[in-house]
Amino acid sequence: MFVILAVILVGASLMVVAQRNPVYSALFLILAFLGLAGQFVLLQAQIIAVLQVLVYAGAIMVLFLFVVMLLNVRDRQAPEAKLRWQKLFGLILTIILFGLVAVTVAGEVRLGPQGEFTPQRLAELGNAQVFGKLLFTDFLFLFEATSVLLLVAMIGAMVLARRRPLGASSPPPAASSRAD
Amino acid sequence: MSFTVPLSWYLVLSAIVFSIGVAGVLLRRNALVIFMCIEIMLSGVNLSFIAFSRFLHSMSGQIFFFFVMTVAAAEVAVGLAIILTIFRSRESVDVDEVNLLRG
Amino acid sequence: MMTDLLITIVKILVVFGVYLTMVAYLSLVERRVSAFIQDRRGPNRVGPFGLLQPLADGLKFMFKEDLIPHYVNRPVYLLAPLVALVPAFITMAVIPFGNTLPLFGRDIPLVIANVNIGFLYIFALTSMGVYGVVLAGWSSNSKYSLIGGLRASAQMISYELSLGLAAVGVLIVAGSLRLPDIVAAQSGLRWNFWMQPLGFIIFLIAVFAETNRLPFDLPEAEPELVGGYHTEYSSMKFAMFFMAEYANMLTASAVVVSLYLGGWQVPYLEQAGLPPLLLSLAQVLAFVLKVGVMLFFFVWVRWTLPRFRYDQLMRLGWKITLPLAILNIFYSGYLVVAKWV
Amino acid sequence: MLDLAWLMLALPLLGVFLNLFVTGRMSERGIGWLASAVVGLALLVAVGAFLALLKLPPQQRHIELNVYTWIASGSLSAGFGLLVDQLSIIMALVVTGVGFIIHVYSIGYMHGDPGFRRYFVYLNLFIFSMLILVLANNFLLLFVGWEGVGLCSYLLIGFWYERKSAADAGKKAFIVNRVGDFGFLLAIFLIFALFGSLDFTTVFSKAPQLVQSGVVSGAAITAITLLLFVGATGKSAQLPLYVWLPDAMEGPTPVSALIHAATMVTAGVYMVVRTSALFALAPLSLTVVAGIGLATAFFAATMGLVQTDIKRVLAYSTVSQLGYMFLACGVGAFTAAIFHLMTHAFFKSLLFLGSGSVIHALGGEQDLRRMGGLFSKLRTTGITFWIGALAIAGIFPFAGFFSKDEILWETLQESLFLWAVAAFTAFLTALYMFRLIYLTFHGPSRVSAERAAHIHESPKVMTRPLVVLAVLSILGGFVGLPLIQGGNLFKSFLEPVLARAPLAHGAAAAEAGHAAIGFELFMMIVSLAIAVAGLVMARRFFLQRPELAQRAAEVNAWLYRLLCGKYFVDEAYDLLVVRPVKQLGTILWRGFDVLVIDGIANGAADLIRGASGALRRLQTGYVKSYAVTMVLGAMLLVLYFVMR
Repeated sequence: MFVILAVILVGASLMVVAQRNPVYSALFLILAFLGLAGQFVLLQAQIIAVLQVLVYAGAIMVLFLFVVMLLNVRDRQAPEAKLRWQKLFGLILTIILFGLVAVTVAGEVRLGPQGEFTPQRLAELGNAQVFGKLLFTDFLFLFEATSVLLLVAMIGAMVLARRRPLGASSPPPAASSRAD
Repeated sequence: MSFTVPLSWYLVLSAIVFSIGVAGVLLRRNALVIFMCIEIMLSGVNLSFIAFSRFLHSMSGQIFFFFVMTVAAAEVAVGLAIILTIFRSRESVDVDEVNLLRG
Repeated sequence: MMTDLLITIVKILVVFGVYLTMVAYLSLVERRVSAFIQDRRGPNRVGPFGLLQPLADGLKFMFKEDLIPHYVNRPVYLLAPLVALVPAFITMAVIPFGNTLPLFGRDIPLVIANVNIGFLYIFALTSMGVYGVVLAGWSSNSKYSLIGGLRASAQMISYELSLGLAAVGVLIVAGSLRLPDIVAAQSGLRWNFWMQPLGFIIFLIAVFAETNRLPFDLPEAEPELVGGYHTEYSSMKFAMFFMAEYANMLTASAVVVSLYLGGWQVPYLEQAGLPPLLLSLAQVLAFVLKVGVMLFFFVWVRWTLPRFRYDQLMRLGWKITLPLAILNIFYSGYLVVAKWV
Repeated sequence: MLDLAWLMLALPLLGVFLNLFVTGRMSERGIGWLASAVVGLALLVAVGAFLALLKLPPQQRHIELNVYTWIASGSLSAGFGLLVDQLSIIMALVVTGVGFIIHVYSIGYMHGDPGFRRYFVYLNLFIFSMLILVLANNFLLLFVGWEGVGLCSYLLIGFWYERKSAADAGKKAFIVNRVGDFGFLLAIFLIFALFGSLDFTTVFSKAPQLVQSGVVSGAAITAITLLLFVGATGKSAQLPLYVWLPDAMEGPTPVSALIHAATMVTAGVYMVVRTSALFALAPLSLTVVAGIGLATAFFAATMGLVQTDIKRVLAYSTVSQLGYMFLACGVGAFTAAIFHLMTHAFFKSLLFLGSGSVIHALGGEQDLRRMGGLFSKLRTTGITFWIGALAIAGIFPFAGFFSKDEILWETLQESLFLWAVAAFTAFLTALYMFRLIYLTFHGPSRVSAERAAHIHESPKVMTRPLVVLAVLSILGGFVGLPLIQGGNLFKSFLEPVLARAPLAHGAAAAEAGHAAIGFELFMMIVSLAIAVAGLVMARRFFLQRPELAQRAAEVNAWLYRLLCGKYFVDEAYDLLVVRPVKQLGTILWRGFDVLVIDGIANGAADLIRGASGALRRLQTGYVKSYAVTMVLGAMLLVLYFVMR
């Protein structure tokens, strides 16, 4: 199962990069997100999986698609020479980075001290319950901070996207409030 | 479900996804796609968060995912608004054509 | 282990079968009801009372020529109807259509998957549902379709917020994300319909918007957009969109029934002293009946109310239902604190 | 009330800020009265503190308020602390009292000036700084106030900065003061090095023991006190640094009265008295102080004799009187110095304000040769001016008589020669003061015709302060009655502050004084006679037979020229100090500044420009480049973790 999902994830991610048409990129990105959500289920983080689908695939990507369709742009042909150099460079960089990261993580991983939430315990309490409780106790301040962040982002997006200075109604940036 | 997949697999997968995102950011010129690739990078990181959360028996990773997600949402909202404005003024979302900040 | 799997498979098959049948006949119901409302007869030739009409429609759709315009974006064009249909179907998996069914010495829970976050599961899938419409609109490469798709995405995102926030009230009262728990919490007369009328109304409005039904059917508003996002679709693909709409209605009705109308609960039926099997079946029947009432309501509204204008739609969503939904959350919190539930 | 002493500081500061930021649209009257009101309130606080202090037994009249620790660095710790004792409260009373009167006067005097608000902001700031100076409980804070009043003085001298002479005078005052301040600073450093503290209480209580035990040599104390005195000569316009004061008359007249007569210039005296504990340990310094003071008093008096500018006469008179105060300090009569400081504040500010009134009446005329016969027209001014002149000349029973007589008496205890010179100076004082009076108010009018038409008495807001000051000039002396046992309230009030410094000759003088009351009485009559002699002579020379003065000037032509040229001190300074410094400056400018400093500065700029030009390339404006940079950075981080 892991392998299937991993293949979906990697393949879809690759397609995001490789596709010429941004709409396809977005679609493959949704697929990648779904694959990732599957991985999360495997990791027994159901709430995370659902959030992943709900927020990333459901909201963020809709926004993406919305904008992509609204703009409906095609890749223009640009000066190729520079581009090729750039691509080569970027590819090399990426490969090096991946190599480095892989070397770091693929080796023996020393796990730190284990926390209290063993899978059994988690299943007992319910993943969502534990998640919610932590969010509203230990991480309450951060939680409130993110709500402020979202508010700011919402207002910022409205201001930026507004066509006319005042009085014009523009499509509301919906997804930003989703994570509430 | 018995758990056999070791942590390092997840980490390698996470690294792969992250690197794909990086590659996308570096290779593509469409601002929208670059944005998507950033989301891919975040996903890669999220995967390792959740994996660690599972293997360390700690909820912190999942909480972190939540915050990453929130930030991503905010970022997308603002980012897309910016892209929209850029497109309106330039009829293009090619990042290589946007260089007003050139020193 | 094997039996469990078997039972699940049987459940899936039964539910799916009933579901598809209902979807099919829903189209008939709609036509009959609309005829009734408009004081005409409706389809009544095929079979008694026109009962075979859906079958005839299905056959007709299958044998029509599948026309794919050359200017469409083929892969996405083909994908879109499926994407529209599937989420509606699989949402049914978490809807409890009855309590446990004592059969062959076991108690079979009458829900396909009792996921501990079933509620969120529904929302995740609902949010996926929008893709079908959006993709169809975009891939058709036609201005009507595109506008329909854009409208759909904006509308569904907007109302999903109200939908979710209104339902939070239910969650607060039930204290669980499992749908069976939520249903169980509404025993007796404590339906959320009574407990939170405001939440119910908001939820209902949002559901109408999510299913693109009148008065929120702007994505396919015929007078403006020909057929909206499915303008370019024909034959079986059009049928899939058609089915998707009714499937969504059905699912939405089921969700509404589960969340607000007590699901399979019949007040005080447990005390009636019926044999367990009978009780269980009566409850399933109650559930189906409630869904039927909801569906009738859907149809009724469609043929009664006019369509919103786009800006009205947005204003309603963002400036009225959303604040009210938030208010409802406070109200629900008060309910819990005051120990009324 | 004593706990509220900080209010004295806070109120003027409040005035500064209010007038600086808030009262933007207020009328002149509003601004002026606000500024006056804050000083008036400060005066009330000072009076309250004074009364509260009186209630305490003499030994406890020493209150320190630590407002907050200002600097704490290593062993150096300077607090923002206030010291309220007999000395500082008297100074505070003088500052706020005279300050208040002059504020009120200024409302009339500065009427219509475009810089009205600025003027009052400066004035309030000055009061604030001056109060810091007198209330400070350590040397550093004292220095802050010291520099603060210097700044205000500079600002106010150059108040009419459009006039080159005013701007130059401001700069001159500032630069000359810097010389003194430098000495003062060195003294502070030395004090800190030797005593490890800058608090007055600590230093003064430690000093005698340390000197006795030989930890601190007497020479060091002498050095400190001499350096302190250098500071004092700068601020208080003593030889050789007096040159700035006459030029300072370019400022508005109330400023001259407040800063350059009553308060700031006496800061040097105050400082010497405050540090009397140190001076008492350094007899040599005392001698120097006495010598300088007397010399200043004498020379300034001679110069005042021939000045033709009404304010300059008063300026030289101020220098001369300050010399008296230092003379008193020098002979150990610190109380006499402060006493004279106080009475001088009254009558000299009266004289300045009176001269201001005259100038105001004549529409800006300051030249004595174009005055005369004004008494009938400026009655209030004339009478009060007379009172001031009688007071400064030392005629009984005006304030100046008591204080000056006390100084002369103490000087006589010290040395006959000093007394003789001081007495002759007193004669000169009377002479030039009455010369001033006769040339201004009496005799034939020499006022130009168009000015004569506009002569008018000043408004009440100006004359009332004159009256108040006149009353003070009359009565001010009676707090220090000589001869009668216990009559010298002033001395007995002030003495405890200085008691920590055992004054050998002071004590002896007191003994002697009580022993020979008859002698003291005789000496009083002598000094009175001297003053009257000056008066009579002035009357004869400048009122009755002006040609006599003319002839005297002709007979002693060289002396007259010398005096008129103010001993050519300014010219000498110009030759000896200013020109060489200028030349050095030119050399440095041409050679060092242009080549090295500018080279460094321009080089730095070039370097930055070059570097930024290179770095600018990094700022491509392309998102891609930034992304690549970030990836590179991430790689480096990962590399670091891999390698570790």
